[in-house]
Amino acid sequence: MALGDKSVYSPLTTLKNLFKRPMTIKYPKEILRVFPKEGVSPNYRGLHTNDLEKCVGCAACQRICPFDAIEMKIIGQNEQGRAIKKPVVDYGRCSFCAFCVDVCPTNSLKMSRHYIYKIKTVKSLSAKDEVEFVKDKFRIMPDEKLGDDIGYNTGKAKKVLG
Amino acid sequence: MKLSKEEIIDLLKQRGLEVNDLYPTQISVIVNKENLINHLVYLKSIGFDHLSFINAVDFIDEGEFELVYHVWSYTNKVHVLNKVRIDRNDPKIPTIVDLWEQAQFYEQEVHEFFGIVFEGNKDLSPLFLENWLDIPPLRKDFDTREFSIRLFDAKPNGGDR
Amino acid sequence: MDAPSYMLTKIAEKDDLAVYELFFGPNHPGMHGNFGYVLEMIGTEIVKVRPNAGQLHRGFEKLMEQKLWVQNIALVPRICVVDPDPNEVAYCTAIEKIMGIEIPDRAKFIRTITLEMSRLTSFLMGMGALGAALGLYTPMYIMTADRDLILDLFEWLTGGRIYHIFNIPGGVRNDLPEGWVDRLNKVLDHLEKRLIEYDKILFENPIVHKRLKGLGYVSKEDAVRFGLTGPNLRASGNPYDVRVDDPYAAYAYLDVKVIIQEGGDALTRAVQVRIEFEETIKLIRQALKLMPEGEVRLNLGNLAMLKVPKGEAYAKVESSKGEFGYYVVSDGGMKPYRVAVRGPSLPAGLLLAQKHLPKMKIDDVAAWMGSLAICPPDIDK
Amino acid sequence: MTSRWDVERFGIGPMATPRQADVLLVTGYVSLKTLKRIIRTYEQMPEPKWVLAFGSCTVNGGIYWDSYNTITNLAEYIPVDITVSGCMPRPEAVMDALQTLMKMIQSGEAGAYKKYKENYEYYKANQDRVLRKTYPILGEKLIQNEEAATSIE
Repeated sequence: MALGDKSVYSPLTTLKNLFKRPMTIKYPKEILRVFPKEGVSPNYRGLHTNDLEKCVGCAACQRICPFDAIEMKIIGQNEQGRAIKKPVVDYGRCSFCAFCVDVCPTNSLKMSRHYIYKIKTVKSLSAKDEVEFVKDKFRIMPDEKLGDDIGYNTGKAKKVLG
Repeated sequence: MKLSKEEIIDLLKQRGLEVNDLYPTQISVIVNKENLINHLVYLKSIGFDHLSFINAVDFIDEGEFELVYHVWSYTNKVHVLNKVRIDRNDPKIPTIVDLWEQAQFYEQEVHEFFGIVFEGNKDLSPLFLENWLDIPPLRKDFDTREFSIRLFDAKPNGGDR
Repeated sequence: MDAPSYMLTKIAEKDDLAVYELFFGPNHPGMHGNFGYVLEMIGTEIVKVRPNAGQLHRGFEKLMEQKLWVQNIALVPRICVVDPDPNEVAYCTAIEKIMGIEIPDRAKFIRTITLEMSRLTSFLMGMGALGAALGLYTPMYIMTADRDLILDLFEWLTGGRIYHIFNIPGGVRNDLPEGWVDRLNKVLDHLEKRLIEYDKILFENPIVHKRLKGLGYVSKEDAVRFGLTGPNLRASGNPYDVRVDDPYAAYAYLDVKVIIQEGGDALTRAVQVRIEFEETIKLIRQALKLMPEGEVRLNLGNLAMLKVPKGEAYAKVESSKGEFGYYVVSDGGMKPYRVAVRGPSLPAGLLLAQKHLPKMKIDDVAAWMGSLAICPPDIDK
Repeated sequence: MTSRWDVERFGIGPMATPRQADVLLVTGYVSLKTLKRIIRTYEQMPEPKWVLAFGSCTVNGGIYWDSYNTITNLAEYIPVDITVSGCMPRPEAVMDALQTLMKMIQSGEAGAYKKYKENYEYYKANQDRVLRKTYPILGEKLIQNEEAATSIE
């Protein structure tokens, strides 16, 4: 078809397209509406959540993490005087591969469907402090805060690792 | 003329080479350094026209580098791994740029990452790294984690690897 | 060689004309990704070319040596961003070859479908980029929008939009979710309808024909001699395809049609991608029809403790850009001894550039790169 | 930016040269060769200018933290205004960050480019340390190896 060679039905095509849903999603007014649930897919690998009650601090997630993103932080002592450890995720390393979720023996570590996490740099900090500030802000101890919208969660039967 | 894998193995064995049958479409051949060019010319003459790539493996415990020339034949549908062992302290091997032109870049790459010298290759200038002063990085005695910790101030999080 | 400055440097004079050195990339708007050529020019004509690779070198092959077998799966898809699945499949296939295991049939088909979907996304990106290189932005906008539909499916299946981390040694991570196949069929229908539109805006466009005809001609013999693979090889009249010649995943069960074209110039290569795009859609439908029920993963025990027996294997996968190869050596331990990666773009991006670009006008470099589908990250690794 | 999310709705578009740009987006890992170009690009941009760092790799090295050719923290080399996590971040996350940056510019919160002048020695020292190496980093090791090599001969 040469350029400018238009069909007589061209005006109809325009009309048809007028009532079609546009491809563009007007974020932030509207969010992606393509899955059964609104937003990203039901099993999206987003930021971690951790049920601190269930978590036994076994460090399996730390061992499997391919990129050394998980650190076991001591948060107290139990009756026998043993240290209680919980994982801290460093989002400066995390690649959202969900191996830690797969390997968790108590199923306490999960991934939510939330993914927005950003840090504004503080203007008044000096250059060197700023580096440490951002690094520190990217290390989070996940808890149930994001728990209302849990996404990636391999059940016991579906586990790939561990 | 299409040769089957068994025929190729026979042909190579007749030439006095050690051949291993690996997988349905893959065989490996152990060649020595002096015989390499002859061997590859022969392979090319029986239809092995595609040089997939060249890579090296550092066998530090044995004090040797192993160069692997991956050759594929579009007519015979067989992949041959031509393996050459060279001394780690005097890593020199003749170039094959005259046989396959793209070998130029694979040789440059191997030279950069392993320090292997391809005799006869006119241009072994660095392709990927700038201002590199340490041991060639893919050698086994180069510790990339230590390097990163010293130069970029990277801090391990305490994983046990 | 010191750092290139983003200025014209007069380096010599030839027949009373000044020879200038120009840095085409990495931040040239016509460059595909973070890559560069140092061009020596007289006026707008290129005299000599020196590729400036390495801006994306991350030392993959070294990093893989110090991670567990399964941990590397999170690393490999990063080698080629637009077409990540061939990396995972090639790496897993190499491991399975060394271990001498056969994965379940359903897993093979799921792998095939994801590979072909990955091809579609990559083709859409490639065709769009080719349009943009010629100054036609509409194809790029339409095609990236369509690509998003496939990425949605990937997200639903694997949980990741770009990096899927879906294939593991012994199969795939999870089965297809309920309703996924219907969605895929809908998207494929949509893409087939769109093809007519693509033809109108890109492949039948006189501008595209005028600009690409005769650009960067590769003869049938040269394509083999220089080590070109994939659509570039087939556009020069060589009927070779890894999926047919050395089948992996479920390609042995499928009827893969190898498309060849005589011609070997940029226009032929562009049309080749267009025809293969259509063929890929048909192949996915074929795979969906033949897909058996059953397990999607072999039980290999705890994958974190996976030990691969001593041995070596080369596994290759036909990606949208050509042969992706992984050479894996194991010493019987918990970690790979050596993983070497063959990226498909190296012969085109480095060798052909030196053959083709001289005597070309600078305006054509971006179009030439687009037609060869050069993906810088897999050159650099 | 894909057409589905269409950032041009907010008046954001790509620029051909750094001299026309206001915001520099660093999308992920930065290898040494690229760092040199990023610094040059940053210095070419006219003030006011802002930097948006994408993905885990720009904060603490990301998945390439132990690689020999990628830097671990972008903020050591050029000042960063806003950092987004994710590997890769979703388009929504990026758009969210861009909108936050616009708000920050409105309120005068974003002004990291002033730091570049104030702390120029710090940035310059870091840049020089990684880019102008004059001796090997794993120096002692290399010398030991050379000795070992000569002793074998």
